[in-house]
Amino acid sequence: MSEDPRLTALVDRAGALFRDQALAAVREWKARTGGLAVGFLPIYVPRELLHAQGVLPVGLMGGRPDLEIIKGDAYYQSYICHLPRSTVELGLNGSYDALDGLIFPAICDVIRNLSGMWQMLFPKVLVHYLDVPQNFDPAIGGAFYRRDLESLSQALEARGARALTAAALRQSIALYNENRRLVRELYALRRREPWKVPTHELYVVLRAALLVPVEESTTMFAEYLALASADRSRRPQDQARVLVTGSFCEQPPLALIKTLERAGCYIVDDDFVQVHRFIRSDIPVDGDPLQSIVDALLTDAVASPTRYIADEVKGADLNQRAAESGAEGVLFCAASFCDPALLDQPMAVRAVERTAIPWTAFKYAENNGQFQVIREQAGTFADSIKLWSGA
Amino acid sequence: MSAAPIVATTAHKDSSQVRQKEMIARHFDRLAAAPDTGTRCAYTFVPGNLTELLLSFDVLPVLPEINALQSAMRGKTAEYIAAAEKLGHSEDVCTYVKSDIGMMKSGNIGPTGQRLPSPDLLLLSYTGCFTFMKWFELLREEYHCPVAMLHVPYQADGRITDSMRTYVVDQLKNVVIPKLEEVTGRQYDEDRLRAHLARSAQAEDDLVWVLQSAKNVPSPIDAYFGAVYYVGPIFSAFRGTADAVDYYRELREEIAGRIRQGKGPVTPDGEVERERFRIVVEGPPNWTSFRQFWKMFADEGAVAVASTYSKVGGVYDLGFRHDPDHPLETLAEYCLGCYTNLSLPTRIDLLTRYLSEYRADGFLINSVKSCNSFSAGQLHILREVEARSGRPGGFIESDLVDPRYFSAANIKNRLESYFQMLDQKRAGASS
Amino acid sequence: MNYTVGIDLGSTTTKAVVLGEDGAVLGRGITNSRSNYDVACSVALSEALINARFSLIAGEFQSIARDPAQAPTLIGALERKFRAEQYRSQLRVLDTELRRFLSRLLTRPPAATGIVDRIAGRMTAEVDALYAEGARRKSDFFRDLAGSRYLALAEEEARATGVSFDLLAGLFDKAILDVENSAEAAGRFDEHAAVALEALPGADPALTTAVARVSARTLEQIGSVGTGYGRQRLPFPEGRIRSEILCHGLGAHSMFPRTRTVLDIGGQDTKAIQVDEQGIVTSFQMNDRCAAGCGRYLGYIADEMSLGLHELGPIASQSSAPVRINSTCTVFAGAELRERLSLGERREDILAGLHRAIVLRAMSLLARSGGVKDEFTFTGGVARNQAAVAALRTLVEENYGARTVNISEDSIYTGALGAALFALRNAAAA
Amino acid sequence: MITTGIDVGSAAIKVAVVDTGDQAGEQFLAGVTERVRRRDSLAVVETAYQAALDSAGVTRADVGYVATTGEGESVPFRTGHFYGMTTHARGGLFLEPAARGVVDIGALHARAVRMDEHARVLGYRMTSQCASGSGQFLENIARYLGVTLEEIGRLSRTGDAPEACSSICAVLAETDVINMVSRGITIPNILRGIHQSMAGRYLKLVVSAGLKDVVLITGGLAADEGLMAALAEAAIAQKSPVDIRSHPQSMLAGAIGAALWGAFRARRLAGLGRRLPAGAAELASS
Ligand SMILES: Nc1ncnc2c1ncn2[C@@H]1O[C@H](COP(=O)(O)OP(=O)(O)O)[C@@H](O)[C@H]1O
Ligand SMILES: Nc1ncnc2c1ncn2[C@@H]1O[C@H](COP(=O)(O)OP(=O)(O)O)[C@@H](O)[C@H]1O
Ligand code: SF4
Ligand code: SF4
Ligand code: SF4
Repeated sequence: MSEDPRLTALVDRAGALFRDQALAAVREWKARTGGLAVGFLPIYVPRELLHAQGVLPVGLMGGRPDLEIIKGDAYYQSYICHLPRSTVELGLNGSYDALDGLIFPAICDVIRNLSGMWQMLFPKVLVHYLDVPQNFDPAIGGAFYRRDLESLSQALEARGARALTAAALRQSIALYNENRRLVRELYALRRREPWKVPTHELYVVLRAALLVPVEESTTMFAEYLALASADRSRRPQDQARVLVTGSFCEQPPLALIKTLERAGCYIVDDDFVQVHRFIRSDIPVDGDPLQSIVDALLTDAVASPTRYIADEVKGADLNQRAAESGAEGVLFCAASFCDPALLDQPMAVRAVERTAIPWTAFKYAENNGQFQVIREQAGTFADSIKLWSGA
Repeated sequence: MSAAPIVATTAHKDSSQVRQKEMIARHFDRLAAAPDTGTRCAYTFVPGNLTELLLSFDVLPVLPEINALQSAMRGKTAEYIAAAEKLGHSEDVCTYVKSDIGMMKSGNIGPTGQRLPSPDLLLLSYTGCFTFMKWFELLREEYHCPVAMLHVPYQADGRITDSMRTYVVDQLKNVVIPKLEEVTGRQYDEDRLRAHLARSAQAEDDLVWVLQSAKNVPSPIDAYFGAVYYVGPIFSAFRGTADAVDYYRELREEIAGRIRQGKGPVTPDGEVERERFRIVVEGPPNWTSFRQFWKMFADEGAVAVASTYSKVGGVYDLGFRHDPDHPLETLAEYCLGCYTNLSLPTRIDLLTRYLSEYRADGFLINSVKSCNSFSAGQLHILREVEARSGRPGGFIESDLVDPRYFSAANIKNRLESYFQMLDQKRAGASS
Repeated sequence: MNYTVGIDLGSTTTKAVVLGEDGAVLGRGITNSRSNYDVACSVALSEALINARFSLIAGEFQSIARDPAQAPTLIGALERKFRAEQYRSQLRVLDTELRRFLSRLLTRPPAATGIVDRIAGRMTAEVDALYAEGARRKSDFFRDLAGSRYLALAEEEARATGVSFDLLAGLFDKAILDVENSAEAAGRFDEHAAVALEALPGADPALTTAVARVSARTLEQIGSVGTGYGRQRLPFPEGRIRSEILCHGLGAHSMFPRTRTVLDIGGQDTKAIQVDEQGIVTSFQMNDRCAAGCGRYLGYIADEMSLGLHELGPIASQSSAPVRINSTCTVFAGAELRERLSLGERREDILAGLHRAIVLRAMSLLARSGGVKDEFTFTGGVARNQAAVAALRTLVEENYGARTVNISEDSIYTGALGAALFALRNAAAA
Repeated sequence: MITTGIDVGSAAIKVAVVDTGDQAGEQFLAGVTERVRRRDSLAVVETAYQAALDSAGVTRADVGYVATTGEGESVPFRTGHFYGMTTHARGGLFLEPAARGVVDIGALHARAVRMDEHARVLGYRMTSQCASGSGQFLENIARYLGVTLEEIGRLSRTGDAPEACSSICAVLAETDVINMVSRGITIPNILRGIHQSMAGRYLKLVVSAGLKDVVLITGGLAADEGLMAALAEAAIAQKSPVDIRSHPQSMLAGAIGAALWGAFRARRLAGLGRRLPAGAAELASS
């Protein structure tokens, strides 16, 4: 039985968006609507706020293996992760010309410093460092974050965006709630029937969604969900179920994801393109909507490595995700030189070791093209799960 | 070319140096005795340290960064780092963290050979670097002790806003002070805090005078290698103490004496007799080969006249002083103002300013693999400062405490080429 | 006559440039670097002096030749005969060394002696063809030329006799070291020149006169400066050692006075240098110690493909669709290359991809050092490689706009030239 | 059942023939190692395979399963493919039944594998994508020093003042070696220094993969007694609880392991009533 042509077409369309490093879709949207487009770096920004002011939030995720880095390397030493250099390269080669601004969420020192570099390299665009609080008391960290969001909102308005109104923000929250709900459903479907939602496909869809308005991406998710779950041409194979963690910022190359799948793994949970799942449940639409956004970050955000969370919450969280997804193994898969991911890893490993789940770890860079070692490693991992599971 | 010897071979120790050594030894004695005396200890970091506040609660600070660099100078870090990597820590991450974890796993023996007390509190004031946060997450798993988290926002736009100040003060009031009260069982005593802050400001005045003495030609101090010793007390456990006030007073007098005699800086291998190059340095030093590294400069007659590393514990030369009249606000201001919390454009301004104010021939960046906070963006700094100052920049790479990343031959080659370039430029300009 | 010399002791090759007192280049010499630095320097110097003498001979002969129009051809022939003789003399030493090591083997296959005899015999017999007019040689160095022939012949012999190829290859690896590290192996100028003349019976007798006159001249060294990777260990006093960066800057400036940016891709490092209008270095960047991105990368790949360095560029230039090489590491790239070849990918496309990879790394360094300004000079061994040059030109144009790109035939000597100029300044100042 | 394993490496092709008949248990019949030396590896596979069959006295028709490992996916006549660590574990256990860990040190990679008494892989660590300190690196240096592979170990053991040699590029190593030679350091001391630094690196893998007790070194470098000695010394110096061993057939471990897994798989598929090779091909990674 062959695949539904509509599914193929949808995935192709998403693939085209994913490969669109020069943001043609964004240019096209701007030409059509005359609105502002503002990029943001991984891993989280409150897109609802931008949307409510008529701004298109554009998720920037670094480069891909086929991007030749010429100028970007002039800005970074070899021992710094790859994402900032491809970001600089894309900025300098004009790919981001359509963006009226960039938001740098507080992720790590590299992104933090990049915000200053951006100010110097592109003095005309809005550069906003979003200092996500590490104090989760609404009266302290919440108040600070709220002030920060207000200043962002004013800066957008100063550039010609609509003024922020509570009504518009409520509507945007509702749209993003629906969008996030569909992502949760896609993840749930993949957990249940991973052969129906191959990760290299889901990933591309999630990436494509970063470049289009939320209304469009919601439609895309819904269609994909319907088509993929209905497709009977996709049959289960004898693969090991694994959870992939650590890739929350710089993204692994698509070929790496494919390599893992080919080496015998079903990815049943991951932290790729984390912005879609950074807030875990619906944000209330009643009450003060800006406060709701603030509170969601304080109380409902994932236990990301970039946040200070006391007690072994992160480990417990990981183990719970592994249990819920029925993972038979955990793959720690982090970008080389990524301090937040790599410093978290020993703690996470210790947590996983308290369960019976086997794990393995490797590093990548977004521009890797060589997966021999990883294939060997993932292959052996899958082999041993398959050969010995239940034994 | 080498007509007169550049570095004289007699080494001597000034009395300030003796005093400093003695102060530090006393501090470690107190720490070693802490478990018996019942004194409380807090682990905390150099940038954004709240020493006065801790002292007002009679809490002794332990600074893991200082322990790591001291371990490196004593040649212990290779072993410590290996121990941490054995536990699954990546080769890629900050070696201060690994060295600290390795030290802890090897019995937590401090730089003086005495055992360090376990923390009663982890005071996580994470100024200027996200790694601090991870570091204490790791330590917390080991010690299971209370943590006080102080999130210090980043000066992304090159200034401190009211919102930031309020946020930090709110945290001091509602998180840090209550935690300290809980851990020590004492009440917050604002008058004591004020008294410490007043002493801080006094020492800070003298420190700034010392650092700015490098504006003299020849400079009486080395403001990078030498400054490491000068900033030691004020960046660590002594800010706000009478000891620090005395030390800086004495240091200032000594240096005033050197200026009167027209003397150059003291190095471990003797005095620099002939100042050939005046250099501004950006980035932390390498600790594993500290003396060798310094000698590479001194042998060429290269004197650091200003550095940014000597500002990681506070950029006092821009005017900031601890202010006893506004105790919490001043602490907030202090935390927000440390060098690594400055935006890249601000760092560039500062370097450019140093180049002209200190009449430097050029500047050098020592880029350390460990520290993204310092290093990410340094190549951009290099270019911008070159363009703005018109003076040549040099770039070398090493690491803080991982001896694997100090390649002496490579660094020497680059330094030599750099100094020859300055020389050639000078010859060209005068011909 | 008096001369100054600059010696660039590189990681792969050692270069010497000899200048007359007027600053004109008299001769250039190159040899592969080896463990004995003194020998490497003295061989490079003697090669430069041979080169100087040949240009002197050419000058002399031109004026006294029977048929001046034919003079350059005749000089060319003389030089080939000279080189052939030099090669023969090195082969003789190699042969002796092979035997010496053979006799030391604990378990010596009986057939081995015969094999070494046959290989040596065949190699000697091939010398004339190797240096025949128009013949193409894979390298300029005895190590490479003799090595590739020896290994090919040894493989034949191993197949035919069943003696282990590893044993034969091992013998060569040992013997060649001793050949290289004896300064005498290459012989003396006048002796080889005499033999070369004899090998040209019936040539214009004026040639003999010219050779005799030049041989009789004494060349007096009045100054020297060393540079290069191995400069710290050069047999030179400290004041006569200069950093490679400065030497490359000055050398490039002297060849192309309007140069503002210099890129040098040598055997094991790549340098991007900015110079001012006087040839003074204003900023520079060097790569980390990793062969990826330097000349040795190409050398390694050439070895992997059993090609000569000279052959890489021309093959790569035939490609129309360079492949993207995934491995950064040279050794892994070597493995990747073999894998791709066995999957049927075209050799020229793979090679073109490898050349592009190395040039891309250079582009990063250039960007770091401050970009590419006009005029741009490309030096170092890799500038001899046309595919690398072509890739560089394209990328420079794409990223910095139109730039005058200077490349000299003699670019590999840039560092040595700079050093020789420093030596001349020193001599003038003394 | 007679099965074969082909380990396609970047430096050498290894072929093993085993018999897993019920009477005598698992029996190793023959093994052949052929260095690739810049030849086309598939052609080398062909000759090595034939040589191995000849030496075992069997024909192609006798072989019940042809298992490849390493880079063997492109071998056209394979029945199935297994990943390298799976096969080295199995082969290692066969050669050294007491082993609970193997370290495969080949031309480009090294990998430390922790396993149980059934050769079940429990954990592993591999070296990165830099060939510094690899077999290839040692080979390049040896070549430059004019030392054959077989001599390396013996020479290294006579070194009395090893020259410390930090991580250096496998390709540029020769310049460092030139440098050392020019400083008058003897060949044994150079080699021993290199062995020590390699041993340090590998021991790190061993430790981080959690290996304990008996560890068998497999792969080509197991034949290097100098490295083996350095590993043992390093283990003692660092108080690592490992007993490092090698076996004369260590280089063949991957091939032997593949052949044994091949037999296991063939039986299982037969038990499932599936036919070869269609069923086994499913195991081959695509
Ligand atoms: N004729 C040639 N064709 C192509 N490449 C060459 C040629 N000659 C030398 N090279 C390249 O140049 C490199 C050596 O460059 P060189 O400038 O001599 O380096 P170094 O000074 O480090 O010894 C070699 O590794 C090789 O890649
Ligand atoms: N006797 C020996 N002494 C030292 N090293 C050896 C010896 N025999 C083989 N080797 C090394 O073993 C490596 C090949 O090992 P192998 O496990 O076959 O690697 P691969 O599987 O990658 O081809 C070669 O690089 C060589 O350096
Ligand atoms: S990949 Fe890691 S280190 Fe790099 S920017 Fe992202 S979080 Fe920071
Ligand atoms: S990354 Fe830098 S600032 Fe942060 S802990 Fe390490 S050395 Fe200190
Ligand atoms: S990556 Fe390869 S070329 Fe680079 S240093 Fe390592 S071994 Fe050498």
